[in-house]
Amino acid sequence: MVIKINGKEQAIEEISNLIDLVNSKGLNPGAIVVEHNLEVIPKDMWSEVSIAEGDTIEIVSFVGGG
Amino acid sequence: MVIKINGKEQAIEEISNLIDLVNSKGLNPGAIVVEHNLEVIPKDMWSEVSIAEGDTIEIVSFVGGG
Amino acid sequence: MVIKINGKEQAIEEISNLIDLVNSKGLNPGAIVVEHNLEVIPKDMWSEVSIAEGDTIEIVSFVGGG
Amino acid sequence: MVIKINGKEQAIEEISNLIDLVNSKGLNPGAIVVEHNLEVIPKDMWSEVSIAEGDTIEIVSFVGGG
Amino acid sequence: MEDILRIGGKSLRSRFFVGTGKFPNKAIIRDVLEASGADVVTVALRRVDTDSVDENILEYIPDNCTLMTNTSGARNADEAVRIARLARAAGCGDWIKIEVISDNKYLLPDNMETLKAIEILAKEGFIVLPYMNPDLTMAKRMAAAGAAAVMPLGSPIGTNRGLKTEELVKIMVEEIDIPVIVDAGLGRPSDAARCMELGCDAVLVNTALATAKDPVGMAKAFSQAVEAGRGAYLAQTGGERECASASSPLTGFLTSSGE
Amino acid sequence: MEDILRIGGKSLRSRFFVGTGKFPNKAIIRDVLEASGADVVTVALRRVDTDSVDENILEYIPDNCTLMTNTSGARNADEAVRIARLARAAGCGDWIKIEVISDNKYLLPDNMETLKAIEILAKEGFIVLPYMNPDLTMAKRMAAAGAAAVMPLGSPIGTNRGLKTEELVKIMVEEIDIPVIVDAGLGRPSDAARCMELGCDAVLVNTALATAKDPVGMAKAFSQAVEAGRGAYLAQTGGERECASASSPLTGFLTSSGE
Amino acid sequence: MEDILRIGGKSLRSRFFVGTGKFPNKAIIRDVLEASGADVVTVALRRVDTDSVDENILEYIPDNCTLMTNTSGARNADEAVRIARLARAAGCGDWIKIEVISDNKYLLPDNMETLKAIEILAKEGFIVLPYMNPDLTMAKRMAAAGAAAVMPLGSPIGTNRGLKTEELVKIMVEEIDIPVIVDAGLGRPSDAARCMELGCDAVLVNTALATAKDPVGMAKAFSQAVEAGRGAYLAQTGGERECASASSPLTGFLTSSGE
Amino acid sequence: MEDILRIGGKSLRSRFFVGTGKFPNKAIIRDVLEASGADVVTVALRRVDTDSVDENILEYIPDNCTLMTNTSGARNADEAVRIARLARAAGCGDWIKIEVISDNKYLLPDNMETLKAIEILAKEGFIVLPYMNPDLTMAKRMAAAGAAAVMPLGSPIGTNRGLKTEELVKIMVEEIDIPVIVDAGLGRPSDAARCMELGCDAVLVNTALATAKDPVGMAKAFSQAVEAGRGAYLAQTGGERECASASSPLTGFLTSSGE
Repeated sequence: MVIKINGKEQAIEEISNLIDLVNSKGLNPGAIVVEHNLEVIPKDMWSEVSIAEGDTIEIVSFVGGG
Repeated sequence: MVIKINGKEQAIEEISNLIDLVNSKGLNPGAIVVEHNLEVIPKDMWSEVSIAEGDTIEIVSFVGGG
Repeated sequence: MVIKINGKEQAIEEISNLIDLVNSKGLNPGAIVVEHNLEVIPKDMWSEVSIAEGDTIEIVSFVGGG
Repeated sequence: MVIKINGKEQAIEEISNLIDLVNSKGLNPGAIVVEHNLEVIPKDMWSEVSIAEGDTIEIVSFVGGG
Repeated sequence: MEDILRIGGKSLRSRFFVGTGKFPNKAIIRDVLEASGADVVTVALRRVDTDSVDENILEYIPDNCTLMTNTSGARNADEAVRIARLARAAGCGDWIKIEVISDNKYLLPDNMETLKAIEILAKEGFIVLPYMNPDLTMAKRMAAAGAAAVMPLGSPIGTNRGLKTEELVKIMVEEIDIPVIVDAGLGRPSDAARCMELGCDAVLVNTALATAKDPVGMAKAFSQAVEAGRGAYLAQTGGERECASASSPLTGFLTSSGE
Repeated sequence: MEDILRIGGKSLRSRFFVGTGKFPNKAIIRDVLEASGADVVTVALRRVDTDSVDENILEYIPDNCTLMTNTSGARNADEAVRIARLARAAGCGDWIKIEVISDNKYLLPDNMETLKAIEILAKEGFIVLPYMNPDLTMAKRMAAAGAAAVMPLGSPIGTNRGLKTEELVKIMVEEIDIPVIVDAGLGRPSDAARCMELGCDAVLVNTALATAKDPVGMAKAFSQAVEAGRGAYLAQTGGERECASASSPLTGFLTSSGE
Repeated sequence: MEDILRIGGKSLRSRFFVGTGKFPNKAIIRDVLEASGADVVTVALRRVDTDSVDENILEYIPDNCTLMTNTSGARNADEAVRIARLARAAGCGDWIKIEVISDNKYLLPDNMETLKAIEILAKEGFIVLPYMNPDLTMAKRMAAAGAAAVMPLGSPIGTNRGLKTEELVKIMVEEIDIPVIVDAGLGRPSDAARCMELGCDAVLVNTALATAKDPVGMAKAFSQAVEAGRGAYLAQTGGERECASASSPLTGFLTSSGE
Repeated sequence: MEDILRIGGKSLRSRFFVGTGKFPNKAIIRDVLEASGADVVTVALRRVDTDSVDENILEYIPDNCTLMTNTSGARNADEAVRIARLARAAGCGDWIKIEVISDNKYLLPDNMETLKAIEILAKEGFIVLPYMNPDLTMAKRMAAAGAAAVMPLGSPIGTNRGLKTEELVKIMVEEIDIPVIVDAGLGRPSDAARCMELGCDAVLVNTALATAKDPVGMAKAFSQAVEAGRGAYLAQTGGERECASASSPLTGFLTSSGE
């Protein structure tokens, strides 16, 4: 299955929802925000949002800024 | 006949068109611009624009400005 | 006896030395400095400096200044 | 004969006065000023000022300056 | 070879634009304009007082000047547009200084309403020069909307305080393709020269002339300063230094000769 | 009627004094001086290099200019006096710019040694114009000692940083009876104009011309700026305001007409 | 009695807002924030690099600070809105610094797109603080659209050039009802003090701290300067004078006593 | 580790010197001094009015402060020396601020007479701090003559106009080995902070406190500003830039994600 993560197309496997994706990437859930097809998904909903072919996902985190 | 000239209501008589109005006020046609019911009227059309009860007329001229 | 105090001539009587003068004026010894004929006189010498006709005495004190 | 010209010692020969010196150096008399033993010498006196062993001579000219 | 400013199809020799308001009397305006050498002269429109006869300001403006009517009094784009149309109908050309102001204390311009007026008037063929709050992004929009130049303020109208907005104007000069003309607040010829040195294309001055003790002398002074500043811009300065640099040769002279 | 600056018995039409150091080549100096319109031109003295033939700077200076030799290189009053005497002996007149400097980094003048040199040279009949650190009390002493003018610095020599000493120079202009001429540091025509607007009697510029890409164009620009600033001083500005003041009549127009 | 700044329902004791970008390392941010005493701290959002593990900036920000996420990277209102929503979803509160920039050289803000973003976000309950080009009329519109404060720039982001927009900011302080916070360009504590003396309600500083040799020391210095400026604003200065006014009594002392 | 200013054998923690003239009442001086944290406090001497009893200013000055008597009223070196001796005889220590003034309008100091007074008083063991016109060469002479510090003016006494002599003071800070203390004219805490950022060792303020609506609040504000400026000097600023430099990471975020 190919999806677009942060602007780059990636082939992923054995991942059915957002929580799987976050875990597979080794990301700290407390430090990131996830947008699924332009919609921000609250953390407690990650397990309920399925990922399908062609989805666009943004994963962002806080960094230093002025 | 009552018309509004430069925001003030005035009763005028024996005036049928703009050229009459300008002349009656002693204004220098070369120095003024006339707006009749929100439409600017070129000088050569003044004699053809009739004035009717309730008309709104603006007569403006150039002054010093920065 | 006439002496000059702070630029003004004054007639004084029954005053033989600086300590008499300071006391007669009701001045606070701790707050003033006395110059006798252009020489600054330390406080503990006031009683030993006699005043004579025509002497010039400056009595100054501290005030606010920048 | 050794003299000091503009701070440097130089051996000169067959030169008896300032006009000889100026000519020998190929200098334009109209563009220079000559000081002989700390005394400024007017141009018309150059032929009358003899040069002796050990004299100090400054030859200066105008340059651009602000 | 010649240094010409092109705006709205005209070739302007003078980069000094002059306003005609607030002079002690109208007669002096002719002399001021002559002394200024201005090619572009601003005027305003006002309701005629039908009870008194006012002199016609236009009689005091030389024929070879380009008239630019401002929209003073306009508080939004619609009013500005209406004034512009009245001005053009008067047969005095199509140069318009857009001036939309809602702030009565500092007379600061309204960039958004000004932009709207530009969009409308440029399409109608006006040569539009907006008086504006210095702002790079808005200036780019104004240029895109068809403004013939942008005219950021140096300081509030009539204050004679000079170019207090240099930081923002300098960036506009660098980044904007249409002419940048500083309008409002310039109080002294040195202010005008400074604007031109920065690369501004022209300046517009009124109050500094009208409030001078000798308006004609002041007009000439500003005119010279504008040329001076422009000349310096073209001649390119050598840059600043922190430490001193001798302008006379210091090496050696008398230094080692005293011994 | 005419605005003439009188110094040392001469009547100067131009208030722009020009220095001749640091130009890329000597030939350009003639054009620079012509473009500047300067009446007073500074030169320096230096030991002749007897091994090479140098061009004579004086050939490039128009005959009608007043030469003013500076004492650059002098580190105390005695050296300055000695240079002055050498200069006069050269037959180029008796105008001397006293420049006594012991600080090699910022080339700031030594007011006390300068004062001593003035005392000596004025008695010998020189027309003495001291380059000085701006200082009212010292300027008064210099005037009393016979200086023909005082020449405070705007910023360090050769820095092009402008009139950074305005606060002190302004007071000197107000309180000193002899001419005040800003010398050193002026980098742009607007700097020169500003000096003149404050009431300075003249300015002396060198580095800003010599380091410009086009020295002739810059000389003309400064010349215009000096005239502009002087003109503004004579025409008298109307003063600054905090709040805006409309230059167009705002009352009534279209304001009540929208009903 | 206490001097509290109220924004978005919060009572802020510190008027010094601090940005967290560009520090040499993240660990220093905690010390900087502590030294600054800041109540409001800005952060940015960025795409995670899924190939490396980055430290979480939030760990370095004390819990009692109010986080304000900026919308850096947004080039229009829509992008700004999208970033704001992402930020809120992260559970870090609803304070947003709107930053919409299309100019990559000077990073000057886009007031019109910023206004649009304010309109949308304020309705969604965000506490919106727009970074803006100083402009009175636009600031009034932003206030009307629900901005919690306006944040005009002092000079371009990251330049350390100081408050170059004083003329325009001063007017905003006088005429705007919501807090005015100078954001961007302040380079030295004296700049921050000057803003506060003018009556600004707070300042936001980042680059001046991050680029200092000792960021922690600089943070403390700015913090003191902000308090100093605020204190001076409250204590009210006595105004400037043209001429001198003795601070010591001069009358008579020794003057007539030398005879 | 601690940042101590050493003058005349004393170690001063505070770099804020305070003058005591012109306050609305004497009682407030105690609170002002406490709020200021000043270690060095100036006073003046004046002839006693033998017909009235004046309060003693010294009662309002905390014991731990170092008194520094100024020589205000002195018009030459002799008078300054005489006042200094009177002051020392009063038993209040040997710190003297030399102030020799002949200009009654701008109260500008007389550097030459001041130098003479330094020469005499330093030999007599006084700790001499001269109020001076900023002048590098004279400052070097004053240092050589035994001055413990030099105190150039920022602008004329009592004007609150700020540091108008920055160009000259900055050079003094760089080139002079003894402490440089800006005295006179500082009107706002930001002025004081600016002096300290430049590397000045201390500032002396009086009028700005005495003429503030709340002198105690203003004293505290100045005190914080002096610390802020000193802190920034020690922390070293990162320098100015012409163009902007993002403080948030701009790369990539959302930029390519809109497709």
